[in-house]
Amino acid sequence: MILRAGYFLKRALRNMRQSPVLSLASIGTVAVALALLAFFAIAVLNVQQLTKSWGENLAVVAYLDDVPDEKTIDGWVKHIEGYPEVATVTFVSRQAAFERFRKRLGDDSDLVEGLGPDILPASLEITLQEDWRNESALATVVDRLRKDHRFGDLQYGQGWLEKLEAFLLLLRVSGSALGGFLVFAALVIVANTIKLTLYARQDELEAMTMVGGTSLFIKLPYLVEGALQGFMGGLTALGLSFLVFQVILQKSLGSLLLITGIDTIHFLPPIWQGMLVVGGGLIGLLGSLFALRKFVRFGAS
Amino acid sequence: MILRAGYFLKRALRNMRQSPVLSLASIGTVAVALALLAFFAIAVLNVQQLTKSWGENLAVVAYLDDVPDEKTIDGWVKHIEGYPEVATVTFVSRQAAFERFRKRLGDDSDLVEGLGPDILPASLEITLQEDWRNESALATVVDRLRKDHRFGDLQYGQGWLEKLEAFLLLLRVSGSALGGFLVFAALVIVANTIKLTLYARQDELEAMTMVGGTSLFIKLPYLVEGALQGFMGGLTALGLSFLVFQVILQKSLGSLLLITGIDTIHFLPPIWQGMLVVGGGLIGLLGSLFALRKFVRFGAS
Amino acid sequence: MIQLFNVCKAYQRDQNALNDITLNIDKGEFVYLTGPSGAGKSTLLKLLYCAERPTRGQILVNGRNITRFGPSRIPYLRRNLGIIFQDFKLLTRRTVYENVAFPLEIQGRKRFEISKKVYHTLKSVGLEHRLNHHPLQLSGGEQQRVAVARALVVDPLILLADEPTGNLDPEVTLDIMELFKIANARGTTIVMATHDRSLIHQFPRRVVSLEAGSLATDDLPLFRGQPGTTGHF
Amino acid sequence: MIQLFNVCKAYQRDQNALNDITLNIDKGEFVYLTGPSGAGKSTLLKLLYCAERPTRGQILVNGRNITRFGPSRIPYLRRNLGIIFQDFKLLTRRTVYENVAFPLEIQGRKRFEISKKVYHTLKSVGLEHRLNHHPLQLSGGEQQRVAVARALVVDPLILLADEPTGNLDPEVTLDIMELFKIANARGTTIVMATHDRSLIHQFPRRVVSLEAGSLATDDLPLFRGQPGTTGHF
Ligand SMILES: Nc1ncnc2c1ncn2[C@@H]1O[C@H](COP(=O)(O)OP(=O)(O)OP(=O)(O)O)[C@@H](O)[C@H]1O
Ligand SMILES: Nc1ncnc2c1ncn2[C@@H]1O[C@H](COP(=O)(O)OP(=O)(O)OP(=O)(O)O)[C@@H](O)[C@H]1O
Ligand SMILES: [Mg+2]
Ligand SMILES: [Mg+2]
Repeated sequence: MILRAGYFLKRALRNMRQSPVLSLASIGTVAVALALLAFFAIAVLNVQQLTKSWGENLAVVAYLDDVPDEKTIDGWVKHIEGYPEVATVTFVSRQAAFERFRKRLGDDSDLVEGLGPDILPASLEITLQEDWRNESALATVVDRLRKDHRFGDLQYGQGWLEKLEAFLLLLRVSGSALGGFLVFAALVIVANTIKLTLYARQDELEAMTMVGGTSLFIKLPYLVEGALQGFMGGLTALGLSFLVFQVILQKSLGSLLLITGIDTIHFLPPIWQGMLVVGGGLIGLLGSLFALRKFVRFGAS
Repeated sequence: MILRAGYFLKRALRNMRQSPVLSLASIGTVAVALALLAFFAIAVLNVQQLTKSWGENLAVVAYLDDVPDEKTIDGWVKHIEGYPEVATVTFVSRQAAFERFRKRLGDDSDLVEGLGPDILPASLEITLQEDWRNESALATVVDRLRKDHRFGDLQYGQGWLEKLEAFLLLLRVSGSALGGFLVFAALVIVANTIKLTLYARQDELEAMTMVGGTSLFIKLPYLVEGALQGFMGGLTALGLSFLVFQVILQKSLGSLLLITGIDTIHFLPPIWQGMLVVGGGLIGLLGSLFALRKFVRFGAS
Repeated sequence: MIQLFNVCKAYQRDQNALNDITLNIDKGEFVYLTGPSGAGKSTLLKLLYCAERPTRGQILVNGRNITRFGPSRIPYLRRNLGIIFQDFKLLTRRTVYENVAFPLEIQGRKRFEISKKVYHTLKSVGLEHRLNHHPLQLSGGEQQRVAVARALVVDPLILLADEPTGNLDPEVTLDIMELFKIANARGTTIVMATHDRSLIHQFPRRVVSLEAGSLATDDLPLFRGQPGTTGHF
Repeated sequence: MIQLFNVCKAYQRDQNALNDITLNIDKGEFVYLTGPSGAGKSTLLKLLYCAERPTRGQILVNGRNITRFGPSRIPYLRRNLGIIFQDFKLLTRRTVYENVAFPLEIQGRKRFEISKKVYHTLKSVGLEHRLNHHPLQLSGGEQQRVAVARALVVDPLILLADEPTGNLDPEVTLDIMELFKIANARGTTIVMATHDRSLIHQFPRRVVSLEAGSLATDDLPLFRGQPGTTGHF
């Protein structure tokens, strides 16, 4: 059987050449279904990137009632940076805080004119490491700081963090729901398409069972054909989505994207590209396998 | 021919009953493709709703250096409300402005403690009508107010508006690109599916041409069948997306949505629902029409 | 009724399936078409119902030159013909009744007229008890008789029968031949391809024989045994 | 070699296509199966290659009870059979060569052995010049001969032929019969359904005839004309 792998591959290729309409129809269907998946993946990926950069803003601010000398501050910074959850610690002086406040007020900044920089306290701004950006890690850090007594006045955006977490969860849940449905849809559509191509060939399948072909011998070329078609569909989808990415997303929408603050958008990483193509082949294989159950019968019902 | 519409409908229904595999395959494919479209439409619709509510915040603020008596203010409000672009005009007193400012500072609100409400000026807040929420209409209104001399100190979020506009345009462009591709994909897939069902029946089609059937007579039942299948696929898609909407989006994600600030999400409006079903029928009809060209031949090549 | 002038048909470049055939069949004639397997009998019939186009030459059917008929006129030609195909070409997803009724439905006949004619014709080929079966549920000979019934049900101007008795036993063959004779007596021109020599002996009629695509003999029954020329008319 | 015990087959409830058939065919026998159209000849053959199951009774082929054979054993049964189907069942998307080679490929024969055997067999049915044609490009008789070649190419233990000469002219029919006789002489058991009485006259062998699903006569050639009983053995 192993020696005859070439036979089944050759048969599969010949089958495809002999009925180009059927082959093109199923390749096209797989391609379109997978291209949709690819677009969706690109969107999810880039939104994730965006939310990740939002998450970087996640910080604890420790207000300092009195401003100690630089050496002491350096010591505190080092100490806090030693916490496992903490990524960076930045000292913000009274002056810097006042400047930032004025900027934040924007057009209303004339309101604080005449007030001195000493109305705002200095602070240490602490950001968390990527893996620890969640409510409970934040609570741990805040607790530890509070025990330290030196940092009484702690500010951390509870409500805001909760919102961000909920939003990310929403994105993830609805994203994987839609993605799952897309994969399912692609599978149903491809399996249907292959079922229909076999429907068109049921006379042939019947004739083969009648002259002594075993189930496996008859099915293998169609399985190989299904896998090949799926594979080609996957390749086409990859090419198609890359083209659309290049022409529409990068070129035409590039300037718009810049304005909205998203600086670059990324194409699928190589592993995902591979998965798309291999996944296409797999879908084709499963589709054929599923459809063949119905069509290879040996008479005697 | 008109009298025989019943004949063609009956034939189409009988065809579908006789090969349930084919019928279910194409109905299923149409349903899945259109359900994807429906989900997409729901997403677009709700994002639009969201951006619309953002747009409502779009306003011009005219600061009043002196606060005149109520009657004068009422006169001004009436006058500005007379501008064609303007939707609402609201007077914000010094007290109200200060309250709002304090809220806006949030956790930093202790910073303005001890300051009196007179540090902020009173203002008129002017929102624009939906059709006029764009940069140029805003410029017109601002110009006119400026000529009035009574309102010297005008504030309007130029940069922010530009960003919002770009974002909306981005949404609209990429949305219609993806939507267009989805419609195209659904059409390709459905046409392919119907082509394959006809491929499975080409012996039948040939036999019919051989005993004197005219092109129209042979094609009509298949056209009706395609339209019916598309129609049923559309109905299934509608049901499916409504179910998913109810169970997943409204129930499971409801609380998450509330947290992120989106209060309600909407299902497709009735007109879109109708379009989905009718569109399904149309896709089926076009798909058959397209596929039949290839399969109804009269020999003599 | 049927005239062929120097008709050639080549499916492939250098192989003529039919070679310079000139033939005249009058209205009401009954002509056997014989010849060894692969001689071109089915090809000749296919040319007459426009399933193939001649490579060269002209064909007139019922006074019309059908050589260049397009897809809009072919159906109307075929409605005047009763055709029995060598491979039957039945509609496998329809019942026997629906198969035989189909050519009448195409012509837009009234429902009750259709059912009467279909039943009558199926009875004449001995299949009135198989009305609601599907073709694949029938024996080979029964399928062939359905094909015969479908061709005869329209009272065709011309009957083109391609080995209509190949799957039938001798008794049923005689019944079918009787039906053909009745149709012939009513004015239907009949061209029947057959291998069955005993049939030709029992019902002697004009015999046109092909050999490797060329007209070999054309014998009227009166002159049987004495080879005629192509232009017997 | 083939034994049937009280075999019944009913496609539908109350209609028996075969009725209590008991029959014994020895190794190396040549048996004609006759009977009117719809008598049950094809059904009997279908039972022998497991395309249908008997409603009642037992069937032994080559000593094995095939009555309850499942999908895993049926292919191996069929490899020992050469089957000529009434409707040919050729693979329309493969060439003549590939069609005839297919049963050998299934058996996993060597490439050069396959090509030699296929060519030889196609030549014996007179189709060596049609090697690369597709079945739909052949005449009816040529298709039938491809089916014959495909059945004979495997040197089958048993040849089941369902009207293998229905589309053939008398000369080619004789050629095919010669091939059957050669195979028979080599030890192949042959069961051939046919309507062709002149053939039975020319090559007298045992004749089993069915009538409406029941065994009507079972005559050895020596006793022709004298109706035998079912149990001639
Ligand atoms: N579609 C086709 N393409 C190529 N060759 C063809 C085609 N159809 C028929 N032929 C060839 O043309 C020749 C004549 O075929 P035709 O079917 O007319 O023979 P026939 O006289 O009907 O034979 P039979 O008695 O076996 O039915 C044959 O050699 C056949 O192989
Ligand atoms: N799949 C089926 N379903 C129902 N009835 C069937 C089926 N196949 C055959 N029959 C019926 O069984 C009977 C015997 O059929 P069979 O094909 O065995 O006849 P046969 O002797 O081969 O006839 P022929 O000479 O016409 O080929 C026929 O009356 C036929 O209508
Ligand atoms: Mg022929
Ligand atoms: Mg039979």
